[in-house]
Amino acid sequence: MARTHITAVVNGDETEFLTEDGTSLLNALRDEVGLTGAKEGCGTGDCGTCSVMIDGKVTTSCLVFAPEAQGATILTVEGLADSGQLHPLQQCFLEGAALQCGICTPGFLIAAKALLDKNPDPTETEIRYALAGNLCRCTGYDKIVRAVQEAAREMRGQ
Amino acid sequence: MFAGATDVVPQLRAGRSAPEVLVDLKKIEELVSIAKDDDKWRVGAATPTANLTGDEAFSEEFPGLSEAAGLIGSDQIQNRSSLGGNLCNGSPAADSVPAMVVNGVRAVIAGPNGTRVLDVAEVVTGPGQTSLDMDEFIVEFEIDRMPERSGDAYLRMIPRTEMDIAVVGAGARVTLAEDGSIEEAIVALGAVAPTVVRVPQAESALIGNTVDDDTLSAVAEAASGVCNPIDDKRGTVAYRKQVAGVLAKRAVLIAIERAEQRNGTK
Amino acid sequence: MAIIEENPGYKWVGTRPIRPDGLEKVTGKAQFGADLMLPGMLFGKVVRSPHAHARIVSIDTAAAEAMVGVKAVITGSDFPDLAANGAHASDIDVANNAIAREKVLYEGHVVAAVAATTREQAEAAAKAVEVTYEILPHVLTVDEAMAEGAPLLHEGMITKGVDPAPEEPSNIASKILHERGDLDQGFGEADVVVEREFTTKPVHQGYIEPHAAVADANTDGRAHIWCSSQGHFQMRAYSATVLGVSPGTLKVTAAEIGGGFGGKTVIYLEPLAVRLSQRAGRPVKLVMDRDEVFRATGPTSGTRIRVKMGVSKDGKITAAEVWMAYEAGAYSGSPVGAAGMTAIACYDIPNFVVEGYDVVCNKPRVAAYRAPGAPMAAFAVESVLDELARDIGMDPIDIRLANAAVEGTQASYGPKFPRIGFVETLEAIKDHPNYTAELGPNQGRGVAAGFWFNAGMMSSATVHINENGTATVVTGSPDIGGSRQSMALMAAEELGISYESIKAVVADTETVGFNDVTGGSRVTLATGAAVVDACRLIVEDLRARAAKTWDVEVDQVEWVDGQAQHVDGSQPPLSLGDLAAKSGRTGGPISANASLNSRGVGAGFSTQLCDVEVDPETGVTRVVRYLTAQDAGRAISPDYVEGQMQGGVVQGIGWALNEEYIHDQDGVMENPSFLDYRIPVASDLPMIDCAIVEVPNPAHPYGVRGVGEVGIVPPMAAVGNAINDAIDVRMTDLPMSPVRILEALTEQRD
Amino acid sequence: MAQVHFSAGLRDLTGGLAQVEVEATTVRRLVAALEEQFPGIGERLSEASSVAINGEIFTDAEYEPVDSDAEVHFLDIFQGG
Repeated sequence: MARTHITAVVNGDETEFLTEDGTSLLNALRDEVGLTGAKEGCGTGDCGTCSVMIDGKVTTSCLVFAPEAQGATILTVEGLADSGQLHPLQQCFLEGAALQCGICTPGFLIAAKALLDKNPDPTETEIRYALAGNLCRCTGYDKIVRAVQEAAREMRGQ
Repeated sequence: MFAGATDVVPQLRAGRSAPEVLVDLKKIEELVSIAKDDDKWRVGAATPTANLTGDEAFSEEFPGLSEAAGLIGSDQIQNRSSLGGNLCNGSPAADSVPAMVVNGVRAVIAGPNGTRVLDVAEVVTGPGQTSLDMDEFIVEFEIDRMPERSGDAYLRMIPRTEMDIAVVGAGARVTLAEDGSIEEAIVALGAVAPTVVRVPQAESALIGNTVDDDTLSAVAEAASGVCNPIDDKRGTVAYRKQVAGVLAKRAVLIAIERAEQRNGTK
Repeated sequence: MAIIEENPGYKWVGTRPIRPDGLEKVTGKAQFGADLMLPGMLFGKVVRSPHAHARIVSIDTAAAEAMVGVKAVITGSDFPDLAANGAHASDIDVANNAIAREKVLYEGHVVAAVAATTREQAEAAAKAVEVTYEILPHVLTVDEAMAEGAPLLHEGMITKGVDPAPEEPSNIASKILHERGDLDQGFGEADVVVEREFTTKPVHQGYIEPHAAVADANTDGRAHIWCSSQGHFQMRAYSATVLGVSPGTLKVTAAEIGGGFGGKTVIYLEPLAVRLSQRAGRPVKLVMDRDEVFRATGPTSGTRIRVKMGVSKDGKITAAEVWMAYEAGAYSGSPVGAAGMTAIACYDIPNFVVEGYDVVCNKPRVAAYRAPGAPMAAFAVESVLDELARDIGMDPIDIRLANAAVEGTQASYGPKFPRIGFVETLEAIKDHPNYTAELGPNQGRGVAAGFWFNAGMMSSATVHINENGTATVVTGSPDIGGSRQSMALMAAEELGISYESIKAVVADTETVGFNDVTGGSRVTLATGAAVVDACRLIVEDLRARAAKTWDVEVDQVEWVDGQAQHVDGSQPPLSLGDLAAKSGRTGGPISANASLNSRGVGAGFSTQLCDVEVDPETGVTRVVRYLTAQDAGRAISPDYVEGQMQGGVVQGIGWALNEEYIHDQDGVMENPSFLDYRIPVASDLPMIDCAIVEVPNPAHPYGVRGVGEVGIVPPMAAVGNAINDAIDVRMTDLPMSPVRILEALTEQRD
Repeated sequence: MAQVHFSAGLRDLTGGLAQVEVEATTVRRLVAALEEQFPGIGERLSEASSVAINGEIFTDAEYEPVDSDAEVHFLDIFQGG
């Protein structure tokens, strides 16, 4: 089967790849582009481990067909740090021990960024609901929620 | 045909469907839009539900429908899921459908012979089944502007706080008369029958009355009575019947409160 | 934090620095099981049984083999027949669980596997493998499996532990029994006796990373496996057994592991990947889908448990009788043994009988899950104890204090307890503000306690001093929750250098000595002890080198704060960097190995306090406040001790409220997805308050006990007791779902 | 003499005895002595995963020393997660 040629801006770089039409964006990013930060935890949009931002909106890349990425701007966890400078969320996750095994961390970071982009001062409840699409089985979420609170404070300059 | 594909992809993976061609509707501008005029709102069928819940004017006017749309999955899903997809997937448990039904929402359907308009309540005919022909799709939804002294509400029961399919869903909309009694009422339930069901006896129990324990009991009883649910992994017949009454009652109360607020009485 | 013995001036132990592997994990660089790509790599796909119990009549692979891109198709006949070779029964079970031979014993049981150039081709080929089954009647629960005339999974299974041995085979693999004193006398002395029967459903470990393995086989019989597991030495051993090769021919590299909780101590994909790679002559990657994870891996046992306990008016437990049956899944080996030993281990009870049965049924073979076996038994025992306390009007902490095991108590499972910290965890709860926080309408509060042994087992560590005086700490224990940090902290303390100058890594099976699995809460204890031993060898070596440099006797040299000092100060100190830079002159590179079979395992206790709010009209329960107190012995890495405590609690809350395996009449799992197998999401929970209790384990250099498991033992009873407090309904069946709670409330009203 | 305790599940092999005294200096010798007294018990004890000597649990105790007044328990198989 002829494969489709896709051009997209991935983590700031113009990126081209070939894909089967039925392939998920997640698998295209992992297998074709070589970005394995986003993981497949379920393949059905229930765990959030594959979260990426497409044109500024967070979504589960396992539910996106790769050809939909044509012309899109995509951010994965690999693009979160700016020229080697960690994003405040990354720094706060590290300092707050907000990860144990770390498999869910890329998805949480992206989802948390999406939250703080639109709501710089979320309540604990807002954080918990905004991250409800991201499953973590290790931490019980406590330290993740605290890390997001801390990053929000820092990003607000407090 | 898909918009957000949030239901399509899991179905493909599970081997429940194997289409030869998939058509992405999101690139059609008209399908991804929210607009209003003096008479009605028009919401493109493929509009991400996040756009709808993020539209302050819409959410203020139709808080129940906005909240229902906002219950479809996580924030990640919200950026993909749409009213059109939620409806056409044909799930009896679709959260936005009871809320659309109580608000009298109409679907504008395009096909080879032009467009036709159908009440949302007429679109789904059974689990996974719609009255649309193979070559038709929904372009947009028409929602008449919310009258004065009116309010809507939608509640669902799920075991967790998020990420679940509704075990029971209940939508309500009421319009109050100037004296505060209930002039119009619509109650609809999800996940308790093959399709969303209206609860006419609850509606007639409310209309012409003010809300009190007796009318609420009548609403609950009527709601439990119209249920025709199944026992499945998500809930039992008895549970769904009982909770349908509870949620119908609570949804009516919220809708009345909202109607009163829009009336300026509270 | 309740510190029982003050920290004796540690500089690094007990601090909260950034974990060594953190940066890779927040930037997406960390390589997990499914992340590896090799040149020419093929994608594999496993073919699984759709039936719960069936005889395999035939497998036709011809159509699959003929498909485009397909490079290899394997079935059970591609592996040695261990039964015919007279192998140990447990090895035969491991092999038959990895790939079925004559019979499939559960839905999801592997019957074949394929490898092809693309994912899509592999999936299509897997569908094209034609398996003919003769469907057999199945049994899904202990009740069905133990029933008279039940269909048998294993025709030769004779119950062990019964005297005289039964003549007829059954689905009961073994019986366990513990008893002490005189039960009749004990119940005779009781003022109140409560008897209840409980059931629990199988629940899955629910790690977010599906199983994954990549194998690259050479033509000479050697193979390299990369996999996500809790023990790559264990995966090597199991793979060698299933493949019928020497362990030395296999090299296993531990990928980063995305959660395990016991479920990644067993083998699924690795030998299949090796055989496919051998047949295809190319590297092969096998990754499970989520539904395969649910259908064919884990879970832990469903159970039926009866508990009868009596207390005197002053709260003393006079007698306990516990009967339990645990599902093993398809092959024997449920954790009923541990259940029997832990069920009443928190308490000093003079008269008891604990009887348990290991029962096979047509579900996936159970795998270890965090304190395997203990949580279900604790749910039953701690619920009954709560009811007894209510009946005699006693505070739930006080009744536990009145019976608590302490140092010297003869544990219910045999030996006397050494120094333990159970009482301290009870007191930590009682002293916490949560214990007296005001409750709102429809809210209730529950207490429960739990015990777990923790484990020791075998570990190896190597410590290298680099030429600038930094150090590399190498172990073979996969890091599942921050253990590289605790290794580095202990090494920093021993060597007297900064945490930041130490790199802790997990090496492959050819680079470091043998390590048992990361399980049993053992790594900080046992692998940590190996690291400490290796560091102490290094320090001895460094003192000798300093003595050589100064031309003095070694006893004139002390190692203080990362430098050699002469006892009388007559020499300028030599730092580790100084000694490392000149190591060539003093004997060559500085490096040490230590290997041990750990001693001095320290028992773990946890007491927890849960507040819930129940909606009496819908049966929905929300946890509104939660406190866990756990004896860590010593918290080397408090951040990750809290993480283990919080994680264990939340898994327990999921088990309590929503998680369960649901099977249809045909034995097919109905909810193999995170949509319908409902693990807790962030919005379901409050913050989980932690009280780390430190009653140091006298047998460990830093007092470590192990913290990974015991936290999941109390939550189900804590939640159940809180629900009872809120709505006066005693829930005896897990999960305590809205449907069940509303049913119970309706029954209560009628 | 070491005090050796048997869980109820092992007592079918000891004629119902819950406790015996054995003279031995290591666990291996202790098991050998028990096998002489209770034929068949050695195999069952070797299936037990661990042994507690004076309250300390060992996973592979075969060569562990046993004091003259030690308290020894053979424990059922259990596995950590």
